[in-house]
Amino acid sequence: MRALESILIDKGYVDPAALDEIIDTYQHDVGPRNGARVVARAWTDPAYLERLLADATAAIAELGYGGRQGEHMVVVENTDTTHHVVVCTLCSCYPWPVLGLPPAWYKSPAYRSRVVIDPRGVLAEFGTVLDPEVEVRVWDSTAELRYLVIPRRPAGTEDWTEEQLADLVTRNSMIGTEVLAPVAAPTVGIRDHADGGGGAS
Amino acid sequence: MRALESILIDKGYVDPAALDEIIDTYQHDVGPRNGARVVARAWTDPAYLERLLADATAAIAELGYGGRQGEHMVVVENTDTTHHVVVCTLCSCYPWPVLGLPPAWYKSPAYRSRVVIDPRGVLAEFGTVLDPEVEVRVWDSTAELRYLVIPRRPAGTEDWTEEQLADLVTRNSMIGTEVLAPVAAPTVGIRDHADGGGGAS
Amino acid sequence: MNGPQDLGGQMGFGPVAPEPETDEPIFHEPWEARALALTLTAGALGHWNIDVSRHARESLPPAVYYGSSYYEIWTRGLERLLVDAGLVGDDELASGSALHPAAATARPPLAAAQVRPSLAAGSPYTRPTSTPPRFGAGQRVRTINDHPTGHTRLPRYARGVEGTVERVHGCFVFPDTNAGGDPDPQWCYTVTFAASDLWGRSADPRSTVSIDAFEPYLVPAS
Amino acid sequence: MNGPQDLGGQMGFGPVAPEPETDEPIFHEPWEARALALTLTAGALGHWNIDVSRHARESLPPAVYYGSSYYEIWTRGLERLLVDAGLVGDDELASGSALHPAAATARPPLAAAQVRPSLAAGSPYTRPTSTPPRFGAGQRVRTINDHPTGHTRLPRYARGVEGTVERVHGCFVFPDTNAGGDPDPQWCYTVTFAASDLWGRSADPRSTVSIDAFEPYLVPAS
Repeated sequence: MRALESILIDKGYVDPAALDEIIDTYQHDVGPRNGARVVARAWTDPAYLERLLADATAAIAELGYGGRQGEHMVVVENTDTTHHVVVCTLCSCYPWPVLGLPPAWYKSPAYRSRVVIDPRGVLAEFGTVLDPEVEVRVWDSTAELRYLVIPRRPAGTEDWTEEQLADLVTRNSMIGTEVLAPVAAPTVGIRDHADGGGGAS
Repeated sequence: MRALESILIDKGYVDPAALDEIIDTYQHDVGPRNGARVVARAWTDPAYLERLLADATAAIAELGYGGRQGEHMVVVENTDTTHHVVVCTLCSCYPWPVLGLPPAWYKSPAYRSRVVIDPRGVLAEFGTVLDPEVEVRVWDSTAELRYLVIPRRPAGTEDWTEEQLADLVTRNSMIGTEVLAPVAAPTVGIRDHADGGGGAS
Repeated sequence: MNGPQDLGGQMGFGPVAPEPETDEPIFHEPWEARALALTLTAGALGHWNIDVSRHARESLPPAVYYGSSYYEIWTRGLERLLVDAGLVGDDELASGSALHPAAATARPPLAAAQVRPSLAAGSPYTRPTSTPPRFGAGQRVRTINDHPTGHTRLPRYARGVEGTVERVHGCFVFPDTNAGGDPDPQWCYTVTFAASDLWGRSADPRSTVSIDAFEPYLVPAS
Repeated sequence: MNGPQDLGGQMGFGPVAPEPETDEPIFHEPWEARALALTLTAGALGHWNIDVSRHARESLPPAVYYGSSYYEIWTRGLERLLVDAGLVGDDELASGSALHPAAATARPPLAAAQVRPSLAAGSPYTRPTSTPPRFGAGQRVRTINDHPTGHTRLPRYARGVEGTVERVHGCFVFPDTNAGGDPDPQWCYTVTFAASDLWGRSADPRSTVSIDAFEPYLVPAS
């Protein structure tokens, strides 16, 4: 790698400062926090969710995200009867502007080969066990469309702000390998007792 | 390999003399000369050919060949309109009693993957170019049947003995990756001249 | 091509074993960051498109593809692309240093100041067309069962299968020809298959798989 | 399983490059002869059948399978079989020497004097049956499109395809169950496919491919 880099720099094909700028972009600026903000907006603004489902690329651009590997976005929304999960069996297509660079497992032959034929088995390896009645929909990114999953909003977040919600959204929940856990209600001393603390600690 | 062998011998699972006996068998006794004798008999004895096509295992046993990896034989006969070629895409099934152990190319992913989808392209890599009108029939040994191809008897061998014919039959012609070339008629001084030796030597 | 990249439904790769999301670094080794950045900057020279580069990777021998990490695959693919474009010589790769004068490049090297604007702009793959789409949402279609030796984006598991058009996305560059330099734009559709139509009795009983399929991959269901 | 062994129609392995027949040695290295002989003698101990041993080989990780020569695959498969049978320990393989007492074997070790008679006898795979074959020569059939995770002998390229029964061979041990120790004999048929039904437009126009298919792989053509 170092040898290839020095060949390309020595021949003047590549500006080393451009390399650093690319790395800095994906190390620090473009990552799953972008997608989390899209999800939090969708959870709190029904009109935004509607625009997102109708034209995801434009709706995501409203929040300032777009560009390379996110030129043509599709958003799919989890419900209590349908769970979506995204893969690229043929390479590693992934929505960079909203999720950053893909994790290693997303590019692994194990994930790429199995999630289309045994989605529930793969999800279980992420600790995600779905109700057998829930339909699993797998999206194989075989063209230039890139997929973002809107996970289900966790119970217990009814009065949370958009910013608080965004902090809750994980990368894996936007790929579809994870569901977000319910948020515990703020604990109150008296209610703890009222619930009966028999087996506590 | 040496380590595995010594473990198995030290534990008494394997008799070293049995190893040598197996190797000796396939180095010296069981090989494509057996199949060549089957082919030569089929060329010279129409009743034998008929028995071979009807029950290859029994007909081959008439010549004393049979056993491991040849328990269930099928013989297919090349004609001027049909050419047969044999493969095992899933492993390396091969008729040991008549052809011995398979050559390296027969077990290679290149051969196993391509001969079923591009048989003429593979045959060309053996120098075998068939008339485009000839039908190519590929036999993928997916069960316990083992296949032997009867190549076409070369022109010019009309008065050859069975023994002479057997010497002519190549292993590859019995797998189907080769066709046997016509045999040059014995040269006679006068005919050489009569043919017109203009460009000779 | 039915190459090592066509992984859908293949077996033997073991469990997924994801790293915990909060612990996983963006790059596992410093060289991976360089591999990514080199691939993007070299691509910006304009000598190949996304399908040419995908085909370079999938054309690696299966033993190499499966024996390499993902950024190793990218690096080996990049080396192939650079040599094929005449920008780098095999002798330079072998020696590890520049031995020949630079070739003329189709576009100038990417400057650092252009990086963020260029990443933010992306490069849309849609193209204008005057032909209407042949299929519409809700229509039953069957995928073709071809096995081209060149680049294609119809995975092997989804060939010769009936499904339903779910969405018409627009007209996009066609990977099969674009890998040879001809964008030949085609309509692109999301097609959804019942898992049981893809996998038979092995199928998850309540699941579907959707692919994005180009119009030449589809015929009306019979 | 859709493992690395299922090579029909896969691409990327390059040309065949056969060695000239008259020059090719029976074993390219002395250790290959030992690998063959060890596989046969260890098999004679009676702890596994042909389908168990095939499944051990095809279960090797694809990077290992494609990165190994054929006798290397046999050797790695044999190691797995020996460990699974409790005849050899992983620690013995790691250390390269026997560390534990021998286990009782199902059959006694093969004696040198038995080798030639045993090879000449072979072990037929046909079994008696009282059920008649479901299909007959000339009948049109369709192969099922299942994708079992265990052993099977219906290659992926020949699934979900219509063909013609060419020959009824008899009733044989069924690999899919035999790999788990249950021979469950089934009728076996040669089924012939037009190349165009297997490969579409990629097909050789005048060619067929025949497989030997067990009855559970087949349904009547619709």
